[in-house]
Amino acid sequence: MEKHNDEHRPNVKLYIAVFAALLFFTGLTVAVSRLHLPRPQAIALGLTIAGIKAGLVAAVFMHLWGEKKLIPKILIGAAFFAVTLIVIDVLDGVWLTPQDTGRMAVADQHPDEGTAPTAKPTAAAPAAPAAPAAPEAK
Amino acid sequence: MNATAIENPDTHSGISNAKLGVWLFLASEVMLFATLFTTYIVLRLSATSWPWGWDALNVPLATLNTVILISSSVTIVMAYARAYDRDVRGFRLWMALTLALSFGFLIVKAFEYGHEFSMGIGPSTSVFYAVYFTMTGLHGIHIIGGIIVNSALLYMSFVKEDWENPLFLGRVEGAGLYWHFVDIVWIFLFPALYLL
Amino acid sequence: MNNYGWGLPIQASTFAGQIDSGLWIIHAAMIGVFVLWGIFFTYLLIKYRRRDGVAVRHEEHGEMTSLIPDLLVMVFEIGLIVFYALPAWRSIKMTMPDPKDALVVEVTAEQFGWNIRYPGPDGKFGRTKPELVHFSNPLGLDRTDPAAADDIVVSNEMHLPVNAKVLIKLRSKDVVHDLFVPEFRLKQDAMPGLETPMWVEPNRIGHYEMACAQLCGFGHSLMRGDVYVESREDFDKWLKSRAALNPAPPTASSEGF
Amino acid sequence: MSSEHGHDAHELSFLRKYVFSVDHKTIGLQYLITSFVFLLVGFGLMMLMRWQLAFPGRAIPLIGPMFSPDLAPNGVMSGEFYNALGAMHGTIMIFLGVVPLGVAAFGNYIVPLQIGAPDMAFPRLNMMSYWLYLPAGTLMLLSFFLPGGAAQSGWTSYPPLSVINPGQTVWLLAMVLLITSSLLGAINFLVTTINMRAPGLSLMRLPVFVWSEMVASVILLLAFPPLEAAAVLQLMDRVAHTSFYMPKDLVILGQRYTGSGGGQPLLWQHLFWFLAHPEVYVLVLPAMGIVSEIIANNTRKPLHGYKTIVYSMLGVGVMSFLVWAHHMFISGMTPALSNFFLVTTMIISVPSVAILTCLIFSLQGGSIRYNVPMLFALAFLPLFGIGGLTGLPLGLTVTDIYLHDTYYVIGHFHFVVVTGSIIALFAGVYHWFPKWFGRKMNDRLGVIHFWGSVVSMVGIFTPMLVMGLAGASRRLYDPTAQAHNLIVQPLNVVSTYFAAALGVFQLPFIWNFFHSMFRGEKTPENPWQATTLEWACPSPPPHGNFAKTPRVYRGPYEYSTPGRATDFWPQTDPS
Repeated sequence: MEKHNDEHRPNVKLYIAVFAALLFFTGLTVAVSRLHLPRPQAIALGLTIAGIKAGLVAAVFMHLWGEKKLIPKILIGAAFFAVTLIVIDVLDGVWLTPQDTGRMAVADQHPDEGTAPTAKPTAAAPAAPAAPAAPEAK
Repeated sequence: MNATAIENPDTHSGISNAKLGVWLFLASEVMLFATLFTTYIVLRLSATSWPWGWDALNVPLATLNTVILISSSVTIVMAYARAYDRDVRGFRLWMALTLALSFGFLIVKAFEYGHEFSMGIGPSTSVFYAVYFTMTGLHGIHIIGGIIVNSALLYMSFVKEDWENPLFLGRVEGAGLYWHFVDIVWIFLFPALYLL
Repeated sequence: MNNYGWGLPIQASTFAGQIDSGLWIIHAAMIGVFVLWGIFFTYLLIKYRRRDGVAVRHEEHGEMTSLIPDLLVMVFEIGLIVFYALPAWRSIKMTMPDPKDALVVEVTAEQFGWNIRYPGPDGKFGRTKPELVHFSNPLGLDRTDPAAADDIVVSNEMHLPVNAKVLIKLRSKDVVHDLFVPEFRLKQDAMPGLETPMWVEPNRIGHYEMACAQLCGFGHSLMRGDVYVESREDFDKWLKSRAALNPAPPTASSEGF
Repeated sequence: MSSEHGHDAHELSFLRKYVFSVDHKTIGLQYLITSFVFLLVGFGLMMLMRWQLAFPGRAIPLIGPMFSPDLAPNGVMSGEFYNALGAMHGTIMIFLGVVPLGVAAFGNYIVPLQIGAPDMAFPRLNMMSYWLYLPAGTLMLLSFFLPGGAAQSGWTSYPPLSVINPGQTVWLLAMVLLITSSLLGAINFLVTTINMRAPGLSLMRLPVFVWSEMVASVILLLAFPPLEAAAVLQLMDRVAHTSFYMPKDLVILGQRYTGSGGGQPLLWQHLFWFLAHPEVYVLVLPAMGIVSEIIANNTRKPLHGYKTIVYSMLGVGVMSFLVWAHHMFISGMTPALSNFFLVTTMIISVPSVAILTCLIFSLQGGSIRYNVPMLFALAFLPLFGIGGLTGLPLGLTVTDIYLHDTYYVIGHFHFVVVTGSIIALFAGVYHWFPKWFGRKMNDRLGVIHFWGSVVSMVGIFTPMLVMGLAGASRRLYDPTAQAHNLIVQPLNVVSTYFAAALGVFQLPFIWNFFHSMFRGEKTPENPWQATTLEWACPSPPPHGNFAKTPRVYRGPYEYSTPGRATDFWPQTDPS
């Protein structure tokens, strides 16, 4: 086997640039989450940023950009089935109605209305999900 | 058994066995994590309330971890670049740095878990924490797997015949692919659990 | 119960006939296809057995010929879907009667029995609380709730009036069960955490069986109850007699008398 | 097994050669023997269940008193034990028996030979697959003897029952091991077939069997991880007391469940069937591949519609991922979704019908040689046909309301798996036995095995279809406890007798197998005058298989080509 028959030629400058971009997007997504956007927008934005970051890693670090066509094909196949699984299960989850609560809680509720224990409960007792909410002001 | 008898030179795809194998493995990993994210979405949508990461978890630590993991992705690709140029010292340096960063990630994670446990929060506390602990835990197991592979490569760079094996670079690339995938999973886990 | 035999059980609900006709159509087609196909198969096996001096004949039809049976199967299946399955499924499982025009019954499954609850004269189901569950109060009915005071809870015995739409709200206290009344051709899983609606319109007076059809534990086969379809008068009489057994309105503080 | 063919100068130790071997042929045979043992174990569990079904409440004859009083007080099976047998029968037969046999045993031995490769792409990974599979299987069997016993929640393990039942933890751990093993195997097969084909062996010259293994591997690769994740979640529910599948406010036998609640039991069903339906095609596709090989070889003519078969298999592979919820029509899933799955289910029948049609048309014009493998392969066609046809009323939403969870379902999938897959796998054993050992299995015993098995199988499963139509429910410990099963109860007795007969008729096979291994009639290198590559090397093949990498000149089924002296034209023949 001769040397470097299917390995990719590294491009260090590009790697550094991607690194910078990844750091920037990490900062951005944390900053955005502090803005208290309405939840649907926050989720959309968060996932978009994550998608960009993942795309950069896959395309540059994993050399997917310029890889033999077979590999993207495999990944597209897997992604197709993954999306099917997610979509069908979510459709089923959303259309179903759990008893006593009426329609399922939809995702447009504001994050602060959550009833989880806050990061600073006073007692060490297990914070049950039913513990009273301690919402911060908007 | 000699290697050339097994490595059939006539590979139709033009992709080495090792690389193709790693990519197929990653395809199955995509399905694994897709399932976990399905669980996350379904449980979240059916929950009457869902805590916000800033209230329930330690976001600064997680941000630190994100930076650590992204950096380790860069260091491993730098290690690959050094191996490509047959620079064994450079390779060892970058690989060691990758390992240091991955241990750093685990240590930070351990602090996070420890803090949560000390407050009496565990996987059984609520569905949110069940999802959080399971997903980050499985991700952590993947990190440990990566540490094992990367340590093996670092060790092999000290063994002459391994370093000079023409398959070595392919192995580094395969390990890198896996490591980047683990990074990508975290890139999605971080906003999903902590920020949104 | 002379309701069962070597074929399908008797039909005792309005949609039983609809389901049976599907079963007959499909089985007739299946048997027809299988017989024709078996004859062809046997013919091939005999005609083309190895004989000395008889050479192999190559493809007398092209690659596409094998798709002709497919085409027929497809046409048959599309017909079944469009003219049978979709409309029938819509009417049986996707359209629930308005609670105002139907008798509403709540069936709660548990290991290993059925609890049937009628809302009583007020037409409203009262509150239940899991912490009140007790062997004398299997649903955890909170009798302090005014709506619960007249609720009628019966174990393993469901009475239904004939020729009336019944809306059944199916629940489970513990694991997945399945309400199966063969004569009604009625089957639905009881999923814990969900309330699954189903409906039936019994059209034949008689005594039927409500069995559990989903593995629910070691006592699964013992999980059965009786369904009595009665005339409206008999049903009302029975309901009244059961209501008389209810505890007096809640004055005592202790639960479960 | 293998004689002194090793081309390496040094001798491998016994341990390296037969136990921790990396040779695909040894691993294939290891899988073959192990999975047959598991099939036998699964059969034994089933016989116990069949006794209870036919004669509920009667003590198990002979071995009844040997069970501990928890399992079978006074020799009469308890409900818990019955449920454990049911769950383990399904799990063992599917995950430890038929899949390893079809995919791993035949795939390991035959695929590298048929593509002209010296071994699998990752021989050590291959060994690891086997050595994950064996402990997983052993663990599964051991669970009967561990405190808590074996899993009791059906092979489907629906929560919440599976979360609260004893024994399930071991089942989940074994499944995780097993899934990992299958994943490694699937990656190995795919890389091998993609990268290591002999020169000239283009994709459209691959034997159908290799195609079937490839599609099955893709299914394993992409469908198994969701179950792995789902199993981990269920394990968390059991071990860490999470509530992924546990809704709020459960009251179990009078006790409130203490978990946090908020989970979705339906989610498990989705994730489980996302694997388990494609799994059916993992069971069936290699069987179809084997049957195609044998039919082409024994009709002495090319397969009718090679391309149709290949594309149909690919179509089945893709569609198999989109039909899973037809197992859930009445599960409480949103009824509107059922319509989607109704349509996809009908679509998937199209390629399946195309494959069967092609195989039947392949007989036409042929010169059929009725040897034992061919008998099994021919029996596959009508019997698998019954399995396919009886799937129709189950796949149709409306009729499924009535037939769901009745014996009709059991009859249907046993026709598919037993008279389909297992019959075809027997055919494969008879067909490739000369390849494995250089000897032939006895024909007379083979014919006895064939007729005995086929008649018994039909005798077991046809009554189930009738019972199902009469409404008899499945998974009942005591079928006579529910009134609607009473009239058809005699059919349970019939089934049980035929099941016993099926067991008896396996004895000639077992004897034939081991006797022929050492004493069978010696065969020439290519006893069936076949064209495919596996017959172009010695039997059994030496380590490394081919003395020199073969070159392929034509498609896999060039039989009776006009103008040639012999009626077969091997793929490697340059003339």
